Amino acid sequence: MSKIGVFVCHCGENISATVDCAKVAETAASYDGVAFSVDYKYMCSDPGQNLIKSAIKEKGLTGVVVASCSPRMHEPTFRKACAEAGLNPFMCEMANLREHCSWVHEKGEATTEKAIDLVRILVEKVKYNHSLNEIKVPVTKTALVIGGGIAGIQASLDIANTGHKVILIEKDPSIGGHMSQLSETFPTLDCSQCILTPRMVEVAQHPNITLYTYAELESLEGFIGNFKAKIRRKSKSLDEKLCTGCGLCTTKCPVKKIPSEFNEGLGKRTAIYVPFPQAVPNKPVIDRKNCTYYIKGKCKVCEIVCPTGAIRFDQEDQIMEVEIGAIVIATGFTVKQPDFFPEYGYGKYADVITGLQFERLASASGPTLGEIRRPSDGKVPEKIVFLACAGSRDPAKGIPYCSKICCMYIAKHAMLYQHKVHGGKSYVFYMDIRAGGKQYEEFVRRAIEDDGVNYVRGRVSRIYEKNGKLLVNGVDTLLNAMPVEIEADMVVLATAGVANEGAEELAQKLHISYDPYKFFAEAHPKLKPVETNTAGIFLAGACQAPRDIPESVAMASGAAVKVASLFSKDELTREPIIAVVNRQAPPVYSSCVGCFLCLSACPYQAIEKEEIKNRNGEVIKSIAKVNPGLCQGCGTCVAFCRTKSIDIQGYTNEQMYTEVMALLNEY
Amino acid sequence: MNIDKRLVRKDSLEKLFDILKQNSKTIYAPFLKNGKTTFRNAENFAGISTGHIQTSESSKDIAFPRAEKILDYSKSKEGMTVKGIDLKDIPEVILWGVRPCDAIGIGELSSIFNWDYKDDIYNNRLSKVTVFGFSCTKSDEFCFCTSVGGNPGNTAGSDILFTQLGENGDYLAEILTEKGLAVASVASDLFEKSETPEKEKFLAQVPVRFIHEEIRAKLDKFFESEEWIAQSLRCLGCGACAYVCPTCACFDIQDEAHGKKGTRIRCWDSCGFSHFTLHTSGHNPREVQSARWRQRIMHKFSYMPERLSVYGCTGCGRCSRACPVDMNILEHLISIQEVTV
Amino acid sequence: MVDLIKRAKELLESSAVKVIIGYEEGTGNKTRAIFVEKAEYADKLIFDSRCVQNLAAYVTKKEVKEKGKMAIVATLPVMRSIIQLASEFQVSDNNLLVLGITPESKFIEFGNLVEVETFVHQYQIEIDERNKEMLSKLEKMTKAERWKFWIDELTPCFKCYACRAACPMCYCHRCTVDVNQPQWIPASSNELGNLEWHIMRAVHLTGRCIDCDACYNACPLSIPINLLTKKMLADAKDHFGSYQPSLKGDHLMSTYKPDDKENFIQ
Amino acid sequence: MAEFEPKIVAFVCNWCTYAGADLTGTSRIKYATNVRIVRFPCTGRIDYMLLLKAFDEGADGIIVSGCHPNDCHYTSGNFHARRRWIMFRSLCDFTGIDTERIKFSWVSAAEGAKWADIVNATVTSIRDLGPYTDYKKVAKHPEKEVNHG
Repeated sequence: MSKIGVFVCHCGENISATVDCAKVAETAASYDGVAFSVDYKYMCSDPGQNLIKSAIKEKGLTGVVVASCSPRMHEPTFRKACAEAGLNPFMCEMANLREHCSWVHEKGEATTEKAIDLVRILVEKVKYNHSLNEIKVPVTKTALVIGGGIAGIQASLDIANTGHKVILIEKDPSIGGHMSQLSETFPTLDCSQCILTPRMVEVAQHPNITLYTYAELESLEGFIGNFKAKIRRKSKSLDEKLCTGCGLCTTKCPVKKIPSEFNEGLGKRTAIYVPFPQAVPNKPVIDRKNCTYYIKGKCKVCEIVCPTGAIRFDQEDQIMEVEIGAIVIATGFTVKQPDFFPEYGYGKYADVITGLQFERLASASGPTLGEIRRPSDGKVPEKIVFLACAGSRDPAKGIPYCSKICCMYIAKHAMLYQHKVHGGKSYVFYMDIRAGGKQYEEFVRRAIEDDGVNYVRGRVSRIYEKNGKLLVNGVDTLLNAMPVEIEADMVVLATAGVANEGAEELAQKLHISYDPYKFFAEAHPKLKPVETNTAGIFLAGACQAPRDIPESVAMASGAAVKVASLFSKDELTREPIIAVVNRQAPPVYSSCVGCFLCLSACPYQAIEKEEIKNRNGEVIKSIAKVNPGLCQGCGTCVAFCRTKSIDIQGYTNEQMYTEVMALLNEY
Repeated sequence: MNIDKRLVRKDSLEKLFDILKQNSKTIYAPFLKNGKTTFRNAENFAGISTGHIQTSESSKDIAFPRAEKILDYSKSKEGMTVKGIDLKDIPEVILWGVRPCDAIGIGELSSIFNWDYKDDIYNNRLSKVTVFGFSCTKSDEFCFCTSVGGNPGNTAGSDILFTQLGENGDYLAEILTEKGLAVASVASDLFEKSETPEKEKFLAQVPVRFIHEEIRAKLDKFFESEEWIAQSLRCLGCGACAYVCPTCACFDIQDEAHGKKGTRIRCWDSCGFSHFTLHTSGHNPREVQSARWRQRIMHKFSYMPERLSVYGCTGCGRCSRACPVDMNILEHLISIQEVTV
Repeated sequence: MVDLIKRAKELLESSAVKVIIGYEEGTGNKTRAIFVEKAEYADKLIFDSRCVQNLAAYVTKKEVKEKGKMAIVATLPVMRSIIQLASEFQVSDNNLLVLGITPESKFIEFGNLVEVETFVHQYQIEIDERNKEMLSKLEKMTKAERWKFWIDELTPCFKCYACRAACPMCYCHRCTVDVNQPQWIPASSNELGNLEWHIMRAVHLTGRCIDCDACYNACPLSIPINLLTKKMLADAKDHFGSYQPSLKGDHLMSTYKPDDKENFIQ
Repeated sequence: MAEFEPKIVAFVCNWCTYAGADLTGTSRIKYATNVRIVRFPCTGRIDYMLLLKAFDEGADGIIVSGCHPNDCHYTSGNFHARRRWIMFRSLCDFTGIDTERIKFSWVSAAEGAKWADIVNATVTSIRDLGPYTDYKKVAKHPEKEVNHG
């Protein structure tokens, strides 16, 4: 005979304002099997929880229904309270009177009626609850970090420094990411390379970090603490052990006219190449799409000149499988591509470039060795125009969001221009200046006040070329929309930051969700900014939304801590909400007939075959068996088991059936 | 009472039907659907099946419904309240077009429902039924009523027995009981007093196929016979035979709950089902189909005659016609008779 | 069937198989299943157009299986059932040999189930014209008319479960209707109990039914319950492409395609 | 019909639609009171028989809702569910069960407003359809009347 306790919470006024909590408690008290029923101002408060605990002890409750907020909010709280009072935590259910009732309905009969129904459903359900024990699963204390930009580097180092193993994979030949392309960094104007490269080297040398560049995630299975990842190591056509990185091959390679990705197409590279001088690892790869040997079948100059014979033309992609316990995704972002701005003539006019390209021009290691020269004729531009929000905050372009970093880097670009080109004139067209952040606003003021950058508040409608000049047409909204036309030598577009190509595919490989712009979704916008909704997978940096360096680094460290705390335990406990196959006394053993449709349906390969043998060891029947480590408790198997032999704890057939009955019948 | 023989003109049957309806009698009669004849509430005379040798379903449903409520219950904190059905609500019914092998079955069914415990619900239902029997003028190879104490013109179980006197002929009506008389008197002028021929020569010829006593005697020593396995290997264990049988009386008690309220019902059950004797423990005393088939035959041809001194089978042959895998009871009985133990 | 009988005798004499499931002459001009365990009885084996019972229903029957390796006289529908059963791990080459009968009534023996599958896959499962018409007739009805049609058809059902017993795919030891905690299907054979039993049956057979009509042929009241499974079969074809039982076990209803099309989810 | 208030049962998954309905709450979006949510771990767990049970017990309408394709917390539960719904819905329709009374939808954890819309739309359409008398009649448990077979 069940003794159920019902605890109706007012949540201050949040519930009681529209629901007659006293009536709910009263009605619940009249139900068969309800031994105690009460309403109270704050059930989650200490006195509230004590109310529950003492009722459990005094009335000897066999089940508890807390009617308050969403179980997604306080289920752990109340389960813990029950456990502390000696009641199995899984004998506690929550009726969602706040999010699903009081907050969405007006005060009145109907609202209270609904609240009563919601409580009744769970009173009847909890009668069929069973005591469950948490499942313990071992943790593989190795982390996989995907992406070798500053976020990935930071996360790897932080995790490695807690004494745990890290596998860092980077799709490009070198780690460093976008930060390695930057010239100076706001708001301090210190050189990006100078602060980044030491970290890159540290990664390469760290005993706890295994670095695989030119590598991508192939597939992922398993679950928190126990992932199995397949990693594709793309062929570098090189034996890295033999290669000393002398660079002879890259100087001798006959194919020299390939636009350099690192220089955003402003410089050239060879077919066998190291992306940039400080690359880590500082060893070349052969770009097979452009290598004469792979195209024409002859050349092999690099092989001939290589003093250590490290070139391997026949090398193939390698798939390796690694076991890991947690994953940090730090795959970063990219910027909107040329064709996106026909009205700005990007791609049409050589001297209309992106912010990232300007970084390369301004960079001492860049194609112009840091001199601002325009791509078309190498002349130093006397007039330069920067356009903020090129794509960003433009619903028409499908990017309603703010790319966040542009306001700051534009100010930086203008400033760098003014420092490098004396007497040059720079203009910035902007919608608003968003300079939130330590020393950010001051930085922008400096650009305007000290360096005399002209800020024009308005958008540019179009850019076209006229006798060697770029005519920039816009308006100045501060001078009541007066048309403005500037004859510029060069235009820099602060193009919107967008999710990487293939972000969607990666998300699906990782079973994590993503937002409408393909940025990966955090588990909670405020409280779980670095978690994904898949346990054990975390986010760092611009793969979640456009981020500047300090934010990316902070996020990376945050993710690292999450990983470290996960690795701080040898075992992790999981909710026992998993499927089980019934067992019965011989000669039946189980009602399962072993059709194994569940096996083909299970998303986690959690169904195994169990052979039931008689005394003589002969197999009588083979039935399904659930691997509790792999089962995640979705219940897809349960819904179509014809013999109703497989069931899922916490959502059993009897429980769900009873809920429906309780919902529609009098009690 | 002594049998009152009357003549009912062929075209008077419909008049009779209509008059009874006018007197707001409920009439159940056989109708043809999907090539099968089953009893249902007859609104009008047209469409009542006559051509059939035997209805696909027996008429036992009337006194022993496939699913009937026996009580309502409702739970509360105070406990349980139970309300049985009100027997007064059971309506009067005329069962029209019953073959003698069904009519006689009513007696065999009653003997089970009144063996030790007297089943009020069943008895009440039966008491409200007036049976219009119709003698058989046709038979087929599955019929064997004459081997189990019946015959095509048997009056047992009928309140009035109609026998058609030749193709498209008029009917001889034998008013056999007070009940029959009461109903007949509603339309007394349709039951003409006039010279009626003997019905025998108009009845179907059903040869005697086996000696019931011999079978019964044989079965006493037959329990362990291999024959059961040989016979039942092709049996699929469905309940068709039991559900069309006029004498099968097995039922299962089920509660259908709807919140705190619920209904207790009894539903037909069949000894052919593998779960029929399944224990909660998982043990099943009749684990294989041969044991279940044996039970069916033993019960009808040994246990019932022994304990209730009735035949457990009316020879209607329905089970043989209904069986999807040709478990022909007559064939099996004969082979039992022939097999030497 | 001379060669069938000849082969049957060889198989039994060499005790390559212990029992042969075939057809014999029955009563009332019906044929029925026979289980031949001795060569001398093999002569009873027959095959003609009356042999429509799906014998595959026997290969999962305890009493038959226990006799040892089985051989089964299998028409096309029976072979399809066997393949489906194999994909559900109910039979295998170890315990079953297929003595096929081609649609042209020719005897053809198969070395293993893979060969059977290959043979079966030469033929699409086609719903016969009469039932096709019946389906489209029903589809043309209004919802209310269909409701009435089915209530009228299903109400006579007294749940003898002959449809279930005759179906090779209904080999479960505990059918959902036998479960009473909770009572998924009302025990009563009343309008509701019957409707839900037959809906459940159709759902459980979706993607597994190979349209042999065993259920319909077995029904003592000839209720056209096979229309339900036929509808599912037709729909499965429309939605997910032509459908064939296969040893790969890529079951229609336990697998999915990310681009499965529907037009009703908001 | 004016005073007819439909009873509607919602079968939703825990990760998307239940969370979405939470968001409706936190956003204080008001909607009709007729719907009661039954929480499942995943749409893949929702047993089609439960939908029929809801009608048995007197529901006038049903909402079934879960994660959008590709967003399933369990990666593919909703894909399995979708395939089953396609077949089950067509079978119901074929037997004359009123599929207009079963609303299927994808509501993500971010679509609080959509949840409110789905609920309101369903309530309105069921109100127009009226009580589901056809099914109620059949489900009236005939043994209650002392009837003949």
